[in-house]
Amino acid sequence: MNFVAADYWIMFLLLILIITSLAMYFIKDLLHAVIVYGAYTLTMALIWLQMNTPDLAITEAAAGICMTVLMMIVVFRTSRREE
Amino acid sequence: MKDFILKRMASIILPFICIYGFYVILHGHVSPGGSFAGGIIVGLSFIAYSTIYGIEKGRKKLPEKVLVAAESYGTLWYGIMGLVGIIKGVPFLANKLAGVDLGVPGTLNSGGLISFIGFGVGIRVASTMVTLFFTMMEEE
Amino acid sequence: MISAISTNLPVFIIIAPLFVAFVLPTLAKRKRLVENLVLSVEVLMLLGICYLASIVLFRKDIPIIYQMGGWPAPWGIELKVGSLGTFFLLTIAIVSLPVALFARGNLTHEVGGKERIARFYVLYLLLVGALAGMALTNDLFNVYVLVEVATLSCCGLVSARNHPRAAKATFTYLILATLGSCLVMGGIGFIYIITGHLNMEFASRELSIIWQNNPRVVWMAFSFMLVGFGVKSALFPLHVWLPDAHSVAPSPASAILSGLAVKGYIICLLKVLYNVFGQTLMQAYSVHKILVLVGMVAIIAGSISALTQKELKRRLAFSTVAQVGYIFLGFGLLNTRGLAGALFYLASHAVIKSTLFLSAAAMQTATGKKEIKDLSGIGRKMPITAAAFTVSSLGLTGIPLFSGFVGKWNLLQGSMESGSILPISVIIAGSVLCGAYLFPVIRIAYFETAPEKDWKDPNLPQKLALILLSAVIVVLGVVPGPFLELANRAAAELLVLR
Amino acid sequence: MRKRIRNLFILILIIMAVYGIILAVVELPPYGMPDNPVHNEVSERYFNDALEDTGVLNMVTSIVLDYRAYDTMFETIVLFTAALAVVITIKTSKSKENGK
Amino acid sequence: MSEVIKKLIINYPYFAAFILFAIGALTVLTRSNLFKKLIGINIMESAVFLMFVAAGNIRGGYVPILNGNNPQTLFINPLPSALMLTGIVVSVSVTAFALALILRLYRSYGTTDLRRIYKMGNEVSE
Amino acid sequence: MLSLVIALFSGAVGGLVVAMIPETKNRLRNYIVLLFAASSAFFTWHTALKVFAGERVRVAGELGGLAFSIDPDPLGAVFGLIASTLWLFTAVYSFGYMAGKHKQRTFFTFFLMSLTMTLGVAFSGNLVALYLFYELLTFATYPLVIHERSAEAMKAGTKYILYSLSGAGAILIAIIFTYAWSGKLDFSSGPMLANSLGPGLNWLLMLFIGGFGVKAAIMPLHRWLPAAMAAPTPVSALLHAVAVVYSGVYGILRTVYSVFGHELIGQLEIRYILPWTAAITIVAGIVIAARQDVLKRRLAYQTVSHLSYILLGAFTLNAWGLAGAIFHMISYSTLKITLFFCAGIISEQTGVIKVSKIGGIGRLLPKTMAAFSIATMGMIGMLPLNTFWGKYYLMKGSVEAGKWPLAVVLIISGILNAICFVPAIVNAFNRVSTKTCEEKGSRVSLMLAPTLALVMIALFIGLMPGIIWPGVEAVVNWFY
Repeated sequence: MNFVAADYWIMFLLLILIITSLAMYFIKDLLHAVIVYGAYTLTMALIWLQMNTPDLAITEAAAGICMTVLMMIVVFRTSRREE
Repeated sequence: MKDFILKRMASIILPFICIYGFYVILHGHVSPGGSFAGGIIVGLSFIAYSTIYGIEKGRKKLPEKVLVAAESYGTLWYGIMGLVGIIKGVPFLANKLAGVDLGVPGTLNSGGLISFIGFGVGIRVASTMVTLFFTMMEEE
Repeated sequence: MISAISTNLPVFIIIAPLFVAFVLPTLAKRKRLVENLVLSVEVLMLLGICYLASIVLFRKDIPIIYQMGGWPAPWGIELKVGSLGTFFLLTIAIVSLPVALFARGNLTHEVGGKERIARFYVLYLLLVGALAGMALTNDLFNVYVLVEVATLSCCGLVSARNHPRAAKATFTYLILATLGSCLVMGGIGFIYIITGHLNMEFASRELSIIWQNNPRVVWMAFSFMLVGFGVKSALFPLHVWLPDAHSVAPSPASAILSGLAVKGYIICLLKVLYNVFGQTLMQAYSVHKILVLVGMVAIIAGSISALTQKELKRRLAFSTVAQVGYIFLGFGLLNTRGLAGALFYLASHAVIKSTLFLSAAAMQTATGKKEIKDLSGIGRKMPITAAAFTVSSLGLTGIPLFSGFVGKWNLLQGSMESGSILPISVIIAGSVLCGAYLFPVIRIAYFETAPEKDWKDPNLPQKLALILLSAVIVVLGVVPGPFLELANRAAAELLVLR
Repeated sequence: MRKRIRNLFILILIIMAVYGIILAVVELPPYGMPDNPVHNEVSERYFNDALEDTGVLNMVTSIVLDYRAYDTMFETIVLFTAALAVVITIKTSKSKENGK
Repeated sequence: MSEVIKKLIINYPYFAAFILFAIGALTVLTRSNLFKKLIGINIMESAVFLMFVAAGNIRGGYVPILNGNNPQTLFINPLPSALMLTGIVVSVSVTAFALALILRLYRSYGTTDLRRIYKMGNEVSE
Repeated sequence: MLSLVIALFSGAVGGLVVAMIPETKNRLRNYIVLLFAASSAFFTWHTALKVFAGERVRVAGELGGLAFSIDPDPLGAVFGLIASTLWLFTAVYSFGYMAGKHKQRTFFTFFLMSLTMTLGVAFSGNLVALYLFYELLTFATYPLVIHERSAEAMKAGTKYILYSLSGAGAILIAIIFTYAWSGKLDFSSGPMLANSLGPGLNWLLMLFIGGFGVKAAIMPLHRWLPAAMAAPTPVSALLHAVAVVYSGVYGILRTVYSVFGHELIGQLEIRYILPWTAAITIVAGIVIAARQDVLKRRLAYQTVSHLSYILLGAFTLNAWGLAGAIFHMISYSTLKITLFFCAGIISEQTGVIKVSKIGGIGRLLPKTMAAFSIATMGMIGMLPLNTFWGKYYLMKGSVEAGKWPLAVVLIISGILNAICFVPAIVNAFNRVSTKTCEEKGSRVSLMLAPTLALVMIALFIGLMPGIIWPGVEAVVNWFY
């Protein structure tokens, strides 16, 4: 196990991923869940960056954060927030 | 929205976002990023415009006809670029085999058909994103 | 020019419906033109596929490999035009043309205005194109992408129905289907990680060498693929989405969903199982036994659930669950006869189930009733529709003279060869149950007095579609010749030991 | 109550699946090693010949838009399909009548 | 046992990916809210992306862009990233479609809870 | 060959023609039905005589990738003759019976259709053709069973379909096994399984007999038959006393003689059981019949009993038994159809459907009751009637096979038959009925004429059994 610094970074980010995904499972307020989802996607983009795939990082950032989260929030404007 | 500062800021920033999107699309073959990410950024600039200035103004900038046409012909464009190969007597979607000039690597005009395809994809991704948002926002 | 077309025919077959689909949204206002375009591209496809089939049947140097963009196999994507692909392409063309013809009749009622109808056709053509792609592709990730196109267009077709129930059914369908595609992608990932290839030939070659080093990974890949495609093709315990989605969709959509879309995923699974893992691995992991078992459970459970349904379309939807069981059972038999039987059954079920759904839809549109008991005496009022329904139910039950029998006969032969009695009895029990759930409909249609109402046969294109499909059922039952030959060859190709 | 039992059942099922997957993960080739089966002649050709074959510096782009352009065509079709499906879902005839 | 744990630590991205996959599946299957289901699907998909990309990564490798590097540098495998680019597009499309369906369902049923929607049955009119 | 095709398909063509005639044109329809039934009968005779003379008449083709042949041998020819001839009589009877009733068009359409299906079963040259026509026969006769459209009839129809489909399924399994083990499906080239003594053969035979036994109404599988008596009388008479049930019996004969061969069955353990199942059905059927009050149901249970006579003959596995079976097949059909015809006339003219109400009918309908009593004598097996000879050969066969208790069973069954019907007949002639009616009018004479003609034929054969002996001999020589 000859880990380098990037490995520890990725481990830390993966831990955040797991925590945020669990949080999304338990959070009752849907808006909060969606915001946590934004954090999740951002972390994911950082992981892509750490894994040497900047193309994916850019696309994930654009698609995940901007599109998915934005779209969800647009939908929230009409529907109820609480689960 | 009636916020004056937001509108002023948007009018300054949004063109740059749009241009940045086109930059990402066009430099997909030289640097990270690419047609898809760039297309989303271009789309986002229009989405932001229509959220800030109101959906009607956004619709006026990009009427439904334009969107539908961009969507359809953007996708068709990909297929037509593929047909270039068939016309030259080589398989579908061929690039180098079709005898296209690949250009100088690292410059904007490199990659033969790739940049053309990428541009089409970027346009249609942008228009799709705008369509999705417009449809959902009009729903309220 | 001619030679360019004939060498690139596989590509043209795939992209022709797609190209038309891209153009249609801009022509949405001109309904006639849209309908004519769709029909003409379907006819062109049929002609092209027939030509392709004749090449495959008479030429010796098959499979024809088509390299996309000229990149050879492990680097680029290639199309493989073999007997299996041609067989499925023929099925697609034979089913999708009459369904498109039927859709011409009356979509306004179920879908809505001109623009919605144009979009409906776009989704329809995209589905057909994706299925044609599935038939020919020889690349694992390409399979995933095509599966996604098919899934999304299927969901779109269901949700095209102008009713909240459709949205409800679509959501369940979409979520479960996406779950299925995640599993499929996971399975592809496992294969890719241990072999380093995405092309089926290369992956299979690599896999046969290294599978003993990572047996559990191969096992996980197997189960991911099975469950993933199982969800999509409505294998019995995973079928929960199907009855809602298929019964609520607009009528041409439910015909094509039950008839073709489900079959597309099954063909993909077949390719993955036999072309990637291969027979040896299947035997090593007893996957074939699982397939037979699951198929038997699906036949019995699906038929019994179909018996309890009161709505006609739901009954037909559950019947699809049962019939998918037959196909899976045939895949697990691991002999040429059984596999060819399963393939032929796949095609014949595609035709039969589309006919059933279309005629059921025509009855519903005319009467406005959903339940079976309200259809009394419809055989007198709508003779052609009821006749099509009768022919196809006889075919599904497996009466000789109709296409279902040929498939069942080969399946039975195959299970005979595999040496166990249980599949045989289950197949027969399934046909008896099938008779039990379809026959009451015919009885009510013909032998009960009709109320004094003005029910009429549908308009000309719809009638024509029903007659065409019924004719295909009978022709396939009486002279299955080239079709069965293709199925046999496909089975033999799949079972070659690598 | 039924919901609870169902959820518990699903949880047990997933935990079993995860157990199976963990056994599989143990057998996967070690992460990050250059001699994994993934790094074979396929990727080598991409490093060595991509520039010559496609004239593009970014290998990912060269794969996406040239080597596997057929996949990307279907990717754009997925997006196209999604857009159509969204429009056909939301713009029902009713929403046009009394939408605004 | 310690051997297993050691291997798990070596293969930690795969391990994390499947933990995420399980969490996503749990969210999809047990949460009845439509948004939660959608988020679960997204988590599952990104878990699979993570698996693919981790497979293509090399410790100490370089980004696969020829920017003055000579071709002999140790590049990571560009193929998985290219594939996952497609995957991301697919997941965005699915998300968009699912959101559209949620909107439609909310308009007809007034709730985003699937169980409540099913309880309402088929009485809802157009 | 042409005559074979005409004989086979004139029913189906006639059915289609009848379906096109409007509901109101009764007279035209009757003539057409008669024409097609007669042509079918005529050409069947033509073919059958050729077959008896040793000529081979064969039509073969391919159907769904399987060989398919129409190739009557003497056994098939005998069955075909029985069916097509009796069809003609029943057609005339139905003109009278159905006059003034509703849905005549449907009735006669499917009436003619089922003629083709029955002849198809008779003439089939391999198992695929047999299975096809056997399956189609079910569907062609279903509309006749539910012709009354009452709740009872519908229930009976459902029962009929379910039983028949399950039976056909069993047969399909059995055919698959036969094909897999022997590679043959044709009847003409001797027994298919002749040289393949294997462990599963007992089960295979059980499967075949279980499948065909549904239509042949072997005891645990007989329940659809009494229920199907809800059909109009001509249908009960022709289909559920002759055509449909005989197709089952014929299938079992085929299985025994063409699929397995009597020599092979002689080596299987199951040979000890088979005759006894038939014997049990014989006795139990007639005992249950005696407890029925509705005349048609009583006749139905009697059918159950008598069909097993034929099976008993087949299961004795010797030439005399087979001769007895064929003889009984021919003679029993003429008499049973007469009984049903009489029951139909009685119920139509007086409305009596129960045996307990039959008192005095003999005075009102003397000719009918005379025919009825003669037919009953035949059922018992008395001498001047043709069934005597059949029973005689059956007994001879069972004694020769070393199973004399079977002969005793046959005698007991004769006595039980007498107990079952003689008191009723005595009643019918002794008592005085309160009802009034006469045997006059064209309708009654249409019904009465075939009845009396059949009785005459039965008597004639009984007195001169030699007249049908060549046919029986041809069948026996074919297999032995």
